[in-house]
Amino acid sequence: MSASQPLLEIKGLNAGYGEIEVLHGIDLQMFEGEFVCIIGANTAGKSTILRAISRLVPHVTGTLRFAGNDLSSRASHDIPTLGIAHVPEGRHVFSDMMVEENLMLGAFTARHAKDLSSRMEGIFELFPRLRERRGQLAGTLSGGEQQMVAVGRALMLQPKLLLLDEPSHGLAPKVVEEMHDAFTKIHSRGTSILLVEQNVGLALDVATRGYVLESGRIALQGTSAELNENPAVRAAYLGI
Amino acid sequence: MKRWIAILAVIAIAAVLPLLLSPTGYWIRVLTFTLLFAAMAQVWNIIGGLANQTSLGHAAFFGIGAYTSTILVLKFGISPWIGMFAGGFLGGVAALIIAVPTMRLQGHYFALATLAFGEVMRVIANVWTSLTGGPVGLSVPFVPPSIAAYSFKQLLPHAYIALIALIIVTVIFEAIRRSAMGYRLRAIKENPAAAEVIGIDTTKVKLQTAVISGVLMAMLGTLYAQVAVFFDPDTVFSAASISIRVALIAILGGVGTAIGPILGALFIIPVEELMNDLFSSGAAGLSQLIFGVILIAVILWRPRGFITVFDSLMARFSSKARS
Amino acid sequence: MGGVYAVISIGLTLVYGVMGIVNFAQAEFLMIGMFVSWFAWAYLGLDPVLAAPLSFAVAFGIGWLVQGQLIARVLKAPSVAQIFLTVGLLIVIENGSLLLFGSQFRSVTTSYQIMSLSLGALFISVPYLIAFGMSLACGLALWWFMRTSWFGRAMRATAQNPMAAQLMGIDTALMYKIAFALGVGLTAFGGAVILPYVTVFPGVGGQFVVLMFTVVVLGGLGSVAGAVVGGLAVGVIQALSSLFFPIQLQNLILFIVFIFVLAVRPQGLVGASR
Amino acid sequence: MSKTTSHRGGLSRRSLLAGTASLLASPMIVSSARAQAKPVNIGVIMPLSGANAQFGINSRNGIELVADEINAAGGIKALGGAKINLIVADATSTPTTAGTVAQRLITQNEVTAILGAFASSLTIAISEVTERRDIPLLTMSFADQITGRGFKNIFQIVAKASALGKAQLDYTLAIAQASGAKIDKIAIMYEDTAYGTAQAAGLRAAAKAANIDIAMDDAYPLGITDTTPLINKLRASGAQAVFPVSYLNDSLLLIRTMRQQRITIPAIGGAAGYVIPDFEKGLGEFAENVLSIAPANYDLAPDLTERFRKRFGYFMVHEALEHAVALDVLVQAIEKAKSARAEDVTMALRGAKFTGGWTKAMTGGAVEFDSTGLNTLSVPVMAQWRNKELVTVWPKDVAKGTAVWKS
Amino acid sequence: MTILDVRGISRRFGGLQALSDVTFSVPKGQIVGLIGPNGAGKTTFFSTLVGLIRPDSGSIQLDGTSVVGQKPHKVAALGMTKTFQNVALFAESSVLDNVLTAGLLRHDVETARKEALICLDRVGLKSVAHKLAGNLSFPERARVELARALCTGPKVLLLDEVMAALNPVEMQEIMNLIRSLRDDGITLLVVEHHMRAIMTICDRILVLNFGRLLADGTPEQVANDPVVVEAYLGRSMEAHK
Repeated sequence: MSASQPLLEIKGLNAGYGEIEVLHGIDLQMFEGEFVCIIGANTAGKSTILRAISRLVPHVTGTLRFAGNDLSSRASHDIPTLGIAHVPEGRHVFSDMMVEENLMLGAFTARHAKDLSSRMEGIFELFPRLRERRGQLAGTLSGGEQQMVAVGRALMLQPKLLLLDEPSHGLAPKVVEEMHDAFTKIHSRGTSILLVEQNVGLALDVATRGYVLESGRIALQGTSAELNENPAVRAAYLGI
Repeated sequence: MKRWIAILAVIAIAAVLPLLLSPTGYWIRVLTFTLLFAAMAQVWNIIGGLANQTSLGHAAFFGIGAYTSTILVLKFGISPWIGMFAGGFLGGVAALIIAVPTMRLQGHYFALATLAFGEVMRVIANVWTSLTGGPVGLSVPFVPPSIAAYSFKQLLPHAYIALIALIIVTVIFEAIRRSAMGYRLRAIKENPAAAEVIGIDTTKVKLQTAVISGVLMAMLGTLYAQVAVFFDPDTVFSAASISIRVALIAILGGVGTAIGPILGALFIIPVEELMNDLFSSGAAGLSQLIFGVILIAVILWRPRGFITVFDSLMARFSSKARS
Repeated sequence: MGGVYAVISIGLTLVYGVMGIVNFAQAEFLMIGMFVSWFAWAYLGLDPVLAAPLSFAVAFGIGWLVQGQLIARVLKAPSVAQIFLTVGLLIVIENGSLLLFGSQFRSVTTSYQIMSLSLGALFISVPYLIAFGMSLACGLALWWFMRTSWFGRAMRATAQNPMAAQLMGIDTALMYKIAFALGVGLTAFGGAVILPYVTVFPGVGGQFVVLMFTVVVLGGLGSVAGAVVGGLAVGVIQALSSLFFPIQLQNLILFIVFIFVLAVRPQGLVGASR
Repeated sequence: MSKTTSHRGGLSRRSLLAGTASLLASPMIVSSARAQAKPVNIGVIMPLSGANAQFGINSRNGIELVADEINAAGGIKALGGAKINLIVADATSTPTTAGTVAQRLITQNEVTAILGAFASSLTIAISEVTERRDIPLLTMSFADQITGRGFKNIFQIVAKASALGKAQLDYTLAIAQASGAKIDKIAIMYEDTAYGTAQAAGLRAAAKAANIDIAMDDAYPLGITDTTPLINKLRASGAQAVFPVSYLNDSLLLIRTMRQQRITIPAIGGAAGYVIPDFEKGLGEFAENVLSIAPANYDLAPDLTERFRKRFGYFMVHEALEHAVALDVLVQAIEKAKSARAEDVTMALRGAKFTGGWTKAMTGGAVEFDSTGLNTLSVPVMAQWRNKELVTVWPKDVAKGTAVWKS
Repeated sequence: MTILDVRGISRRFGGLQALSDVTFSVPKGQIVGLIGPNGAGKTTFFSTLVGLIRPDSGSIQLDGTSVVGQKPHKVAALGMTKTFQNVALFAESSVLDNVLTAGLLRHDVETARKEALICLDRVGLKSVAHKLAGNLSFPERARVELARALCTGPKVLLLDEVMAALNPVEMQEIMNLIRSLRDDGITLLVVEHHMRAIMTICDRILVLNFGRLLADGTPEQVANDPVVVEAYLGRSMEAHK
């Protein structure tokens, strides 16, 4: 793949549920190795972009391409085979299954790979707490640990692109920091990341570039530093 | 205004129809049972449609009604008209007894708990031989015909009584739907927590509906007993031919609407009869098989009931009218 | 009996657990399993218990088609539509088999039909014992499959969280097909192993349907472990009630316990997460 | 495929063939025209689906056999050779449906009489319709209520349930006595259906009259899957003979569980599940010597009942036999009345004694209805399984073999 | 005059201490903001106030009457109700019916209908009264939610993120509405993420973190409280300041 070709390319994306359209003409692209965030108020439609990529939204029009593949013709269970892993909002761990099983399921489409145990080992290095809890039912873990399971589960795929939806939601600040450190590490190992985050300060802190979504439209975009200095962003989302 | 004319027209047709049929014949019997089942489905609709609680145990109340009035006739010579209200009272009590433990159950759990309750009543009727005659069943005594004794030589009066019953329960259903209670029930159905927060006593409303539905169902049980003249525990407490069937009628027609159960009954009962007439002698099971296939086809075609056919026809009509 | 109740009910709970559909036609697959086994006995001379895998296979195939062609279409419909689709299926299967196989009661004669093991004053019926053993083996096999195989894991994942399962790359539609086919297959398997002591006829499902629901709901809808607990609980309740009450009342007592348990623990004895 | 000209809805291959045949035989039409009298419609309402379907179908087979024979022999002579046209309908398992079907047959098909409907509850429901419409109803259902309600249009071809229960006990005592055994303690177990409870009541009354101790008297729910508690109780009761009243599945279960527990006391079944071929098929050698009461048995008139076996491949079970007799009696009544009008037929049925034809297969050798409609000549028989056949062993005057009593 | 008095409210969910020893009181006619990071327990707290969640300990007095252990409908009748963050409308009913149903708490159907229209007019949704609630946009739905709560005739109204996803103009309208409700004598507790909005309209702000009341004061006091800034805005905000 040439460097000029974006890894993910979204053009004129409209998406919604039933009669309600949530996204109106979204254009977004990101290149391999980027760490991009989407910020904006609650219900602005941030999650819907990720869900549209994963083909979880019923009504979608517009272009959705990933590494040269047209995503709109794919079934949602095909998406991981392309190398996209999605950590959904609210974690959605398999609560009646052990941590280990949760992680294994992340590699479901790569189940014939020989290196599953070393992949898991890598995740335990990233989140040592999961190693201690490997035999525990995921539903009995704390929120932060569940988030680790959700992220670890996605990493088992060794994805090219990692979609993170509100990973700091409902977590203690300390855990959020740990989490964001982990994201930085994951990014530094070469995984591209698209992060949706309501906590604007944190998002701009870890990502290199960002989009601001307002009522289903891209209102602003730029590098994290630019956005951080933008008075409108500061006023609207940082309360300053 | 137009609506009222349409409704009156339908009632007028329904009122004349029995006169066109032979008063002792077969079709009037089919008509009577169709009307009766429409009324039963309408009563089910109060709890199943308005409160969204899929009861599969309505046979319990139905059977209580049938047994109460018949036992009162047999043992004390009390007119079924009075027995009907006694049955209604007991039906309401039974509804209360089952509603208290099952009220907080949701969906499938509620359905299965009520199903079990119907079975409990069946077993009790089967075992309590001294009162119910046990598995042998009860025959309504053949007394000289009179309105007071609720006894007629022909089926025609029964058809009218069933029609009146259907009109009454439909009016009750519609009155509840439009009343404060109807609004409350819809709120509970769609979001029980929000309903509580805006001041609806969900427990009380659910209990009220359960009791109303139980009372009316038991009263219809008396009507049924008077038409069928003979019944046993397996008939009136039947899960398949009462509980599930009335729910099916309402659902196939369009649950939660006043005409749904009527459409459903007008479809199911005659179709069952027709299938039995056409195919039952040919090969055992064929008529039921075809009935089952039709049922599946209808559900796949219209998972939300026949009423949606009307709705979409109306929509097409009005859009054409506009353009 | 509890063990056998468990196996015929596990299928039902599996279907509910994975898809959230209460399959009223489940007991009809018990009947199908019994018929397959009976034909295998009558025409191939196979012992009904050995024919159980065949019963499983036939029901699995039918279940696959039923799920793919019918039930998949109502997965998003209101739950009442789902219930009544399976009611329609019940009517079709029961009467279809009446047409195909006739109405006779059929039973098999096995060499062990009157054998029993005696433990002092207690006699343990060999056919029951075999049925129990087979049920146990089948239950363990299912447990092993669900625990260790990729498909088993994927199916559990689908049951717990279909959206997340899709994100893992699991084809949930396929999982639904497998789950339904497996569920009815297991019930058919249970049908085959009870054939040595239960006669088969097209309406035999009706004798079991309420019992199956009692087992499953008592244990907790959707929980496989719950079905086992529920099955054993029903067996125990029946046995105990026959000690203290007339045998005639055993179902009455069972249903009253059932309603009571639901009132106290709506999620069943082994509370499933759903 | 049956040869009856029964109503099957639509144009059948048979009627096409018949049409073709009549074209080919056109020269004969004139001469046979007089013989083609209006057929007599007779309603047959049976449970053809549901739990009792097998018995309904057996019954239909018996009726069709007789109808075909009569039609082949020239139909109803008093009506100019009118053919019998059977209108068969499914009562399902619901009394109300049975009643509706009866109404349909009466108004739509103008039937002369109705035969049916095996299960007592169905028969009672039908009788409520036939009584109001004055249509004769002939039945082999044996609930006491059938002729106990003072109905004028009902005819019960066999002895009542209470009589059957009484005979079940009395015959057993007699058989035991004949082989030198004495019984003073018995056990009764029965399914809690109309049939089971009625017959158990008869047994109970007979035991009381004979001063026999009932050590166990238990009803159980229909469709029981584990009879171990019952058999445990039986063992504890110390009974010398057991009287189970049940359909096939429970019959097999009970006998098997008894054998598993090495209980060898004689079991004397209460008809239903004990007198059908499947009982022997299910138990094999363990069916041998099991006794059962029956309202009638095929070995009393083998010349007639063998025709059934030849056509349908199994021995003529009692419900088929009794329904065959019912149709024969009905046709005799029509011959006697020289009319197919329901009232005339009812008149002819009441009070007269019918002999010959299939009636000789009944214990009385004839059929005679009293004012309530009960056939007073019929007494039950005791049959015993011998080498895959049911042999009548009691009462002595009709017995075809000697009872084997082992305890 | 104190209208709402909360003392020592605590609630545990399994291993999580969702609320611990929350104590404060509100005089009649105040607009009180409730802020805190995601998962701080704001929604749980509102649910506890209206009786959807029963606290493990503590007391809640509404206008002098204890409401702890009362069912939500009872609390609503006593005059306190809330809106739902995730918009819990009766989606298959019309907008009018949604609001009307709430009016039934104190009126018959006809009066409730009139009341409902008044409430809808106040939130500016009279024009969509006959649309199905499920067919509205998210911002509109939040306003229906507000109108519905209003129609119960509350003394104390708890608003859970009614301004989410609104544009600045809409937000201004809601802020005006909240002020006018206060002028009508209704006491309001407002959970909101939008800092500017909350700082503008609130008389007083409570900060909740890990179920614990972290601060209680005027907007200025809270904004300048270093503990609040650390907890709520996080380390990174510090860095950017």
